[in-house]
Amino acid sequence: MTSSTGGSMPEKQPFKQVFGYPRGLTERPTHYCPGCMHGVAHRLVAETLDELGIRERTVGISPVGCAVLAYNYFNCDMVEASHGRAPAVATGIKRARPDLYCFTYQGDGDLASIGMAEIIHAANRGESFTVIFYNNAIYGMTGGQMAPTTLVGMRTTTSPGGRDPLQKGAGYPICMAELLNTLEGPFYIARQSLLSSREIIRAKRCVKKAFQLQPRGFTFVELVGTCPTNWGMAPIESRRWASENMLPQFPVGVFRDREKEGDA
Amino acid sequence: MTSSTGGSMPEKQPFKQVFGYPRGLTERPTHYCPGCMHGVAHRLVAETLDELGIRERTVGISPVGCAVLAYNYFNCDMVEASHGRAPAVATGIKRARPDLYCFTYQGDGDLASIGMAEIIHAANRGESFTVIFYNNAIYGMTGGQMAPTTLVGMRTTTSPGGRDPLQKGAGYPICMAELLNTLEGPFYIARQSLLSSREIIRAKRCVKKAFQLQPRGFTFVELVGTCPTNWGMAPIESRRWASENMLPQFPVGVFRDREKEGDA
Amino acid sequence: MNNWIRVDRDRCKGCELCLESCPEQIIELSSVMNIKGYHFAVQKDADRCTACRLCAISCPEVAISVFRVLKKRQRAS
Amino acid sequence: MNNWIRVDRDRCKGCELCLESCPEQIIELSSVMNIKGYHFAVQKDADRCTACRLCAISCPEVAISVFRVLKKRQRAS
Amino acid sequence: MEKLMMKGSEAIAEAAVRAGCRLFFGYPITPQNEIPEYMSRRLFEVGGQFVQAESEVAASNMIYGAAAVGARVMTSSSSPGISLKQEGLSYCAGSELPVVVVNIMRGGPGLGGIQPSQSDYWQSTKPGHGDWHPLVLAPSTIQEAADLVMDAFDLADEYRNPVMILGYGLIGQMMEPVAFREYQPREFDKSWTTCGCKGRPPNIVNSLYLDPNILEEHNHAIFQKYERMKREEVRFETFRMDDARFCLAAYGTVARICKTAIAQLRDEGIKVGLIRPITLFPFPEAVFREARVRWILDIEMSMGQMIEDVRLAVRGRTPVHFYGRVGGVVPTPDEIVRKVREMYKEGVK
Amino acid sequence: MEKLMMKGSEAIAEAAVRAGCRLFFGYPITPQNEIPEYMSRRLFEVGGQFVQAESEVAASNMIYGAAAVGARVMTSSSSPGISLKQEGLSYCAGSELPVVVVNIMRGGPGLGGIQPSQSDYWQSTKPGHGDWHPLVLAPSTIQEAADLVMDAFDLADEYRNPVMILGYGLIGQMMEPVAFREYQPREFDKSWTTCGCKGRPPNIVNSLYLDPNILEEHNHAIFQKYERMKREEVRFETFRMDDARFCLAAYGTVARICKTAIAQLRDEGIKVGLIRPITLFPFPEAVFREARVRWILDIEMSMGQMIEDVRLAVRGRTPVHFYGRVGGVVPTPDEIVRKVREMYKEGVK
Amino acid sequence: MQYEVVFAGFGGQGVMLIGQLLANAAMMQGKEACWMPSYGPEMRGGTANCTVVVSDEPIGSPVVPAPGAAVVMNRPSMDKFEPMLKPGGLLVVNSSLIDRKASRTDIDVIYVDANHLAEHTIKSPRSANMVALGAYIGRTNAATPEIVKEAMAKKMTNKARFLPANKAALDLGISVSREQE
Amino acid sequence: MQYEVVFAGFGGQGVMLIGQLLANAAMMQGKEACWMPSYGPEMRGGTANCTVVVSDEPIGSPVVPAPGAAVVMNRPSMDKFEPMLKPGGLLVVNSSLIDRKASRTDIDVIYVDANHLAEHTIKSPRSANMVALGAYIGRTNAATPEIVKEAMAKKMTNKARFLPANKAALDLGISVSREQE
Ligand SMILES: Cc1ncc(C[n+]2csc(CCOP(=O)(O)OP(=O)(O)O)c2C)c(N)n1
Ligand SMILES: Cc1ncc(C[n+]2csc(CCOP(=O)(O)OP(=O)(O)O)c2C)c(N)n1
Ligand code: SF4
Ligand code: SF4
Ligand code: SF4
Ligand code: SF4
Ligand code: SF4
Ligand code: SF4
Ligand SMILES: [Mg+2]
Ligand SMILES: [Mg+2]
Repeated sequence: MTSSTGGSMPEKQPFKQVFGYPRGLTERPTHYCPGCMHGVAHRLVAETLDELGIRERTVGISPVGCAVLAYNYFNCDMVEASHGRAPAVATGIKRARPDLYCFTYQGDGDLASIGMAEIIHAANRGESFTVIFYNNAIYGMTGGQMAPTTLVGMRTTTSPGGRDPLQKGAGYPICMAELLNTLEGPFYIARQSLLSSREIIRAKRCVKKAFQLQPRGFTFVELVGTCPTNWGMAPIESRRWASENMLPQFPVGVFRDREKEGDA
Repeated sequence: MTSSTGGSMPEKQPFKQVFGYPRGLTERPTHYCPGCMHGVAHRLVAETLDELGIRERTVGISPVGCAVLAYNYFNCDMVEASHGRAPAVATGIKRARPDLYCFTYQGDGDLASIGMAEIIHAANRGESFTVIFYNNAIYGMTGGQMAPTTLVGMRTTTSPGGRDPLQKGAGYPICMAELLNTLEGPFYIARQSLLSSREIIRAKRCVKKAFQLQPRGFTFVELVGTCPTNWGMAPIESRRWASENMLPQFPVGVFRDREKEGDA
Repeated sequence: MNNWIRVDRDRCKGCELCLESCPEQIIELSSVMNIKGYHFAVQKDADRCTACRLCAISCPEVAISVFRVLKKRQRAS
Repeated sequence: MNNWIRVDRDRCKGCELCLESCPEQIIELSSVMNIKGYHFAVQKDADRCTACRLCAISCPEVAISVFRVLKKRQRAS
Repeated sequence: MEKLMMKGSEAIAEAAVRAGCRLFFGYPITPQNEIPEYMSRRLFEVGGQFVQAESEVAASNMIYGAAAVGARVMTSSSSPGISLKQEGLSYCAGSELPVVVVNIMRGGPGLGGIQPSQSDYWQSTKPGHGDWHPLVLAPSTIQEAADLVMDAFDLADEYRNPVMILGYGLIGQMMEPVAFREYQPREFDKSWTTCGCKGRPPNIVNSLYLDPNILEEHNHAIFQKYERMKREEVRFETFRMDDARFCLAAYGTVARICKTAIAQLRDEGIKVGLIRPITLFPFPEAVFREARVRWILDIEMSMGQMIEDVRLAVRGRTPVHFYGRVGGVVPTPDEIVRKVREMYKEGVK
Repeated sequence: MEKLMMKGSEAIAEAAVRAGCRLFFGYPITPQNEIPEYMSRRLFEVGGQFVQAESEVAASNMIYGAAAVGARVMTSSSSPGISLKQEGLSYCAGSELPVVVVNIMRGGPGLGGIQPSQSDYWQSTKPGHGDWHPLVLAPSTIQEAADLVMDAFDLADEYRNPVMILGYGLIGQMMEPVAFREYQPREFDKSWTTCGCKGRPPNIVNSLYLDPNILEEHNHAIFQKYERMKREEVRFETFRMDDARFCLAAYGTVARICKTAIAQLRDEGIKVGLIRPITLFPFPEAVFREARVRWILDIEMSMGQMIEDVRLAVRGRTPVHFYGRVGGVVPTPDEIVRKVREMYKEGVK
Repeated sequence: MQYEVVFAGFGGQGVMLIGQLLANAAMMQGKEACWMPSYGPEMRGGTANCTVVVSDEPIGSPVVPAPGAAVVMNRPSMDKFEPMLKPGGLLVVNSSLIDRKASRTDIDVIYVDANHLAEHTIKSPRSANMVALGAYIGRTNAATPEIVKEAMAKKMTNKARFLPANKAALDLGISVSREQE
Repeated sequence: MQYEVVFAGFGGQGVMLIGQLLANAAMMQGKEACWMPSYGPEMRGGTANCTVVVSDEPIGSPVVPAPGAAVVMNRPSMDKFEPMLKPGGLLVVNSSLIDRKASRTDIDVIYVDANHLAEHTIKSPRSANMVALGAYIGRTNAATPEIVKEAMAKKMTNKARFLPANKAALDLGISVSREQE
C-alpha cells in the first residue's frame, strides 16, 4: 500500500498510508453535525464491509432518524425503511435472499420506541442480519425529543424538566442489549461506545464480529454515541458527558456470543 | 352469608353458601368453548373486584382475541381496545382518571405479538394499571395460528409441521414475565397457571395482589391457560398437556414485588 | 356430612374439569342434554361432598355453587 | 520520525475530537474557514506524529488520512 | 384581547389547553414537533398529563382510552404518522369517541419530504377502514387555527366523533398574531363514559357488533350524525364572489395565496373570486353548486384530491379545472395569475 | 385444465404460488386466515418462505424488503389490518416497489364485524398519505380471483407499484370450481433492485426527497404510470347493456347478485343492465360515461363509496342513485329487484 | 335448472363436508357450483351451515335468502331454515335429533332418522350426514349418486377406510327419500 | 403598504430572531404581520432563513417568491436571495462576512460591517444581527425603531442584560443605513 504521492511532506521518503478512506463509504460529505458520531459508526461498518470483502454482496437499511441519508453514504446497495421497521424490512430481504449480507442501522427512537415490536420479533426469530444500533439517548433528527434511552433527569424538548419517571411517568431508560439478551433467538449481542479512539477500536471489533457471525443468525451491536447538537454541548464536552453519564446506564460488553458458547 | 333457600336438599339444615357467582361478573353465559380457561381467569378478576370493593370504580379493557366479548361478562365499565393496544388504551384511561382502577385482559397474540411495543412501554413507564395476560400459546379467536408463546414443535395452523425456529425461522416462545422483568418500570410481575384448582387458588392470590398494588404502579399477572379447541384436545387432556409442556417453558412464580423489596 | 353443590345446568358445558377436580370423585355428567346440547355435570353422591370447593374453582363457566352444612359451633358464629 | 496526517479540509467540521484524541497534542484548528464555514484541523508539529491513527479513528468525518514513514526493515517487506 | 405573535403549532396547542384539553398523547414528527413540545411544558402546569407515546399507533389508542373516560384529549402528527393512526381513529369513530387530531401534512408518498403538502385530503376526509368520516377543519391563518381548535373540542363532544385539524408546515411553522378568545365551556352528555358504574349498569365503549343487522343499524346511526353535520356544520369563506365570473377553489393557506393572485387579476379586469372550504368534511357543496361562474379552478398542493369533491358538488354543471403543486412546492401567486390568465384567454376550455 | 373446487382464499394463495410468489408475510385476521395458513404449508414445499409477521405493520414492511431485492411477494389482511398497513404501502408506492396485497374486507368502522363488506373502497383506491394509488382488482368469482392474482404479480412488476386484490368473506370463504391457467412468466427489468452492487454503482430504494422540486418530479413520474394504467389497464364487465335503459353499477360478488336480479327484472320487461368495474383503480370511467341510460343505480355493501367514482365518471349527465347494505348484510337479489321496480315506477327520480 | 340447498346442523355433524361433496359432484358433472359457508364466532358451539348452489348456467348470487332446499340436522337449524324455504321447496329433516314436524304445508318434507340409521344400519355413527345427503339427492337431480360417490373418494382420501360406510349411508338415504315419495 | 423581507444567514447568526422581532414590532404597531421560517434538515449546518411580511391589510400569501427586501448575513444567503429580489428591492449585506458586491443594478444595496461593528463598536459580538436589522428598518418603514426596541424588551426577557447592547446595535445599524442613503 505504499504510494508515491501524498500531502506536502518535507522529504521524499518511502511511506505507507496507515489510515484512509474506506471503500465502503461513498465520497459524499455527510450532513451530520460537527462531532456527531454517526460518522464514526458508519465508518466502522464500511471498514468491515471492506475487510470482509462483502461490500458488493451487502444491502444496508437506513432508518428514519438522523441517519436516514445513510443510503447516500454507504457504498453498497441501500434501502430506506419506514420509521422503526428496518428489522421487518431486513427480514423481507434476508428471507428472499439469504445469500446476501444485510444490516440495519438504527437510532434509539427508531429501534427502541416505535420499532420495539419489530426488533424484538426479528431477534426472536433469529433473522440473520446485523443491527447497528446508534444510541444517543435522544431523537436527533426531529430536534431533541426524549427517547426510550434518555437518562433519568436528562432534559429534552419533550422532557423540559428532565426525564421524570416518578412524577410524570416518563419511564426509565431502556437497555436494549440486555432486553434482547433475554430472548432465545439472537446469536450475538454486544454494546460498545464511541467516546474515544480506544473505545472505537473495541467497537470496531464487535461490529466486525457481528458481520462475520451474521450467516449464523441475528447479530446486534449497540453503539453508545452522542448528539452534541441536541444535548446542547460542544463535541468534546458531549463525549465526556456521555462517558460519565451514559456508560453507567449502558455498560459496554459482549452480552451473548453463541459461537463462544459453542452453542450452535 | 347463610341463606334459607337452596337446591333440592334432603333435609332442612342450616347451611352456608361457600362458593357462588361473583358480583363482578354479569350473568351472561360466555361464548367460550367447553373447558376453556378464559372463564376461570375472568372469575378471578371478578372475585377480586368484589373482595376489594372496587367494582364500581373499575374500568376493564377487553382485547381482540377470544376474550373480546369480555365486555359482556365483566360487571364493571368496559372498553374494547384494538388488537394489542389495550396497554395504550389503559394509559389513556389512567392518565385521565388516576382515581379509577383499570385492568387490561389480553391474550398472547394480542399482548406478545402485535402489542409488544405497547406492553413494554406501558410497563416501562410504570403506568398504574393491571394486566391480566392469558397465555394459551395460540391464537384462539382466529382459529389456531401460531402465537409468540407457542412451544417449539407445537403444531398450529400456521406452523403445520410444528413451530420450527431453526429450519423455518419461526422463533422461540417468548416469556413475557421474564422479558418485562428486565425493565425498571413494573411494580409487580407474576406468572401462575390455571391448570388445577390448587393452581387457580395461587393464581387468584396474585391477581388480587396485582389489583391491590395497582395504585402504586404497573402490575402484571400472566396466567397459563389452555385452548382445548385449537389444541385439538379434550379439556382435561389440555390441562394435563399444559402442565407437562407449558409449565417447563413458562415457570410460575412471582418475578417482582416492589412492595416486598421495600423499594417504593 | 351433608354438603352439596348446585350446578347451573344451562351454564354448564360439560367440560368435565369439575369431575377431574373433585377429590371425592362424586361428579358425573348427566345422560340428558341441556339447552345448549351439552351433557351437564351432576353431583352423584352428595353425602360424600366435603364442600371443598375445588370443583367450583375449576369450573370455567362459574356454573357451580357450593353449600356447606353448618356444624353446631359454626351456626353460632 | 517523520510521519504525518492529511486532513481533507473541506470535509472537516472543526469538531476538535481529533485534537483531543491525539496523544501528542499536535493538532489544532486553522484560523481560516473552509468552504462550509468551519475552522478545520491542521497538524501543527508533524515531527512528533507517531502515526498512531488515534486522531483518524476519532474523526466522524473520516477527514484524516495517516501516513507512516517506513523504517528500513519495513521498507523491505 | 391581547395579541400574541405565535407559531401555528404552539397556537394550536395553547388553544387546546384553553378549550379544556388536559391530555395529550403524541409522537414526534416534523413539521409538528412544537405541539408535543409545547404540551410537555404546558400540560403539567395546568394539572394535565403529557405522554410521549411510543408510536403513533399507541398515541391513537391512548386518546381512545382518555376519551372513553370523558377527557378532552388531543393527538397530533404528520402524514406518515396519520397513516399509522388510521386503525385507531376508525375505532374512535366506531366507538363514537370525541377526540381531536391535528394533522400537519407533509409531502409523500412514503417518507416523502417535510415541506407543505395537502396530499392527505383523501385519508383525512375519507379515511381508513369502514364507513366513517372525521369532521375536518382546515384553517388558513394562525388565528383561525386557534379558533377552530377550540371549536374542534366542542364539535367532537357534540357529535361524539373524531375531529381533525388539517394543516401543514405553512400553518404549523408560521408565526402570526393570535388572540385567544375567552373559551365558553359547554355542557355535554357524558353519561355514556366508562368512569366506574356506581349507581348504574356498566357502560361499554365498543365498536364490535357481530350481528350484521346491528352493525348496519350502528352504521346508520353514525351516518345520521354525518347528515346533521352536513346540515349544521358546513363552513366556508367566499372572497369576491359577488360579481365573479370565475372561481378559484382552495383550502388552507393556499387560499391566501389565491387571494393575493386575485387582487392582481382583478386589477387586470379578470373577475375572479374564491371559495375556501373551511370544513372539508362536511364539504360545502351548496356554495359550489350555486356559484354562477364559467369555470372553477381548483388549486391544491397535491395531485388533485379535493377537486373530486368540488366536481361532485357541481354535478357536471360547471367545468372544474385543476392546478396543483406537489412534493412540498408551494404555488406562488404569480403562477396562479399566469394560469388564470391563460385560461381566461383561451376562454372556457 | 383440471377444475378444482377451492375456497377463494386458498385459490388466491395457490394462484400466487403459481405466479411465482415465493414469499408471504402476513398476520392472522378473519376472514382471510386461510391465506396465511395455506402459505405456511405450501411455500416451504416450493422452496419459498413464510413468516407470520408480528403485526400487519411489520408485514407491510417485510414485503417492502422482499420487493426491494426483486422477489415476488404477497401479504394479505382484512380491513383493520389494511389500515395498519397504510404507512408501509405508501412507502412501497413511494419507493416504486412491486407488491401484491390482498384485502378481504369486513364490516367497520373499528373492530366492526367479520361479515362481508365493501367499505374499504376509499382506503383501497385513494389510500393513506401522499398522492398514490394501488392498482385495485376486484374479482367476482373464485376463478376470476385466481386469474387476477396471477395478473396482479405481472401488473405490480410492470408498473413497480402495489397491486391490491379486493375481496371479502364472500370471495374468501366461498368455494367454486377453479382452473389455474398455465402461468407464462414474463421478463421484467430488475436492474434497480438492491441485491448487491457487484459490477455497478450502488442502487438505492428510497422514497425520501428533501428537495421539494425533486419530490414533485418524483410524484409526476409516479402519476405518469397512473396515466398509463388508465389507458392500458382498465377492466370491466358489462352485462345486458346492449339494450339497457337502466344500469346497475356494482363490483365483486355484489355484481353477481345484481345479475340474478336483472334476470328477474328482464322477465318483468324492465330493461336493466350492469356495469361491473374489475379495476377499481384505474376506474372504468368511459364505459359509464358512454352508457346511454336513464339512470344508474350504484349498489354497494357500504354507505356509498364507489358511487363517487361513478358520479365523477358521468359528470352529471346521468343521475346516479344508491342502494347500500352495510355492516355485513349482503343485499339479496329480491331487494334489488324491489328497489329497481320502485325506481322504474316512479320514473326517473 | 338451478338448485340451492342449505346444509345446517351442530358444529361436529359434518354439514360443511356434505355441502362440499355436493358442490364437488356438481362440478365433476360439468355443472356450475358454489359452496358458501357461514363463518366466524357464530360457528363456535352454535350451529354451522353452508349453502350450495348448483346450476347449468354461471351462478349469480351465491347468497340465497330463500333456498330451494334445506337439510337440517338439528332443531335450531330447522327453526332457522324452515321459514326461509321457497314455497314448494324441499326440507330434509334429521328426525333422530329433531322431535318436531315441519309446520309449513307448502313445502316437501322428508324425515330421515339419520343418526339412528347410521348407527344401527350402517354401523358407522359418524355417517349420519351422508344419510341426510343421500335423502337430498334421492329427491333432486342436483347430482347423481355415482358422481357423489366419486366425489367422496376424491375428497376423503385420508379417510378412505370410511368410504364403504359412507357410500352405503348415501344409498340408504336415497332409498329413504324415494320411499317417502 | 406591504413589506416583505427575508432574513438569511448561518444557523447561529440569529436571523430567525430578528425576523421575529420585526414581526412582533409590526404587530405591536397594529399592523398585520407574518413570520415564516425555512425548516427541516436544510437548516442544519447550512443556512437558515425566514420571511417576514408586514402589511396594513390581512396578509394573503405568506410565501413570497420575490421579496421586497433581503438581509443577508453570509455569502451563501447572498448568492441565494440577491437574484430573487423584486426589481427596486433592498439588499442589506453583512460586509463583515461577505466579500463580494451585489451584482444586480436594479436594487438598492446597503453594506453594513455588522460583525465588526458589533464586536468593536458595541463590544457585543453576538449583536451583529441587530446591527443588520437596524440597517433594514433604518431604510424602510416596516416598523419604528422605538417599537422594535419595545419588542426586544418583551421578547428577550431572559436575556435582559444584553438589551442595552442590542438597542445600541440597532441604532448603529439605523445610522449606517441612513448614512448610505
Ligand atoms: C412514522 C413516523 N413517525 C415519526 C417520524 C419522525 N421522526 C423522524 S426521525 C425520528 C426520531 C429519530 O430519533 P433516533 O431514532 O433516535 O435517531 P437519531 O436522529 O437520534 O439518530 C422521528 C420521530 C417519521 N418520520 N415517521
Ligand atoms: C389489527 C388486527 N389484526 C388482527 C386481528 C385478528 N385477530 C383477532 S383475535 C386475534 C388473535 C387472538 O389471539 P390471542 O391474543 O392469543 O387470544 P386468544 O384468542 O388466544 O385468547 C387476531 C390476530 C384483528 N382483529 N385486528
Ligand atoms: S442532530 Fe444529533 S444525532 Fe443528528 S446529526 Fe446532529 S448531532 Fe448527530
Ligand atoms: S378458541 Fe380456544 S381460547 Fe378461544 S374460547 Fe375456544 S378454547 Fe378458549
Ligand atoms: S365441593 Fe369438593 S367434594 Fe364437593 S363436589 Fe365439589 S369438589 Fe367434590
Ligand atoms: S367444570 Fe363447569 S362447565 Fe365443566 S362440566 Fe363441570 S360444571 Fe360443567
Ligand atoms: S497519528 Fe497519532 S500522533 Fe499523529 S496526529 Fe494523529 S493522533 Fe496525533
Ligand atoms: S475530528 Fe475530523 S472533523 Fe473533527 S476537527 Fe478533526 S479532522 Fe475535523
Ligand atoms: Mg437517537
Ligand atoms: Mg392466545
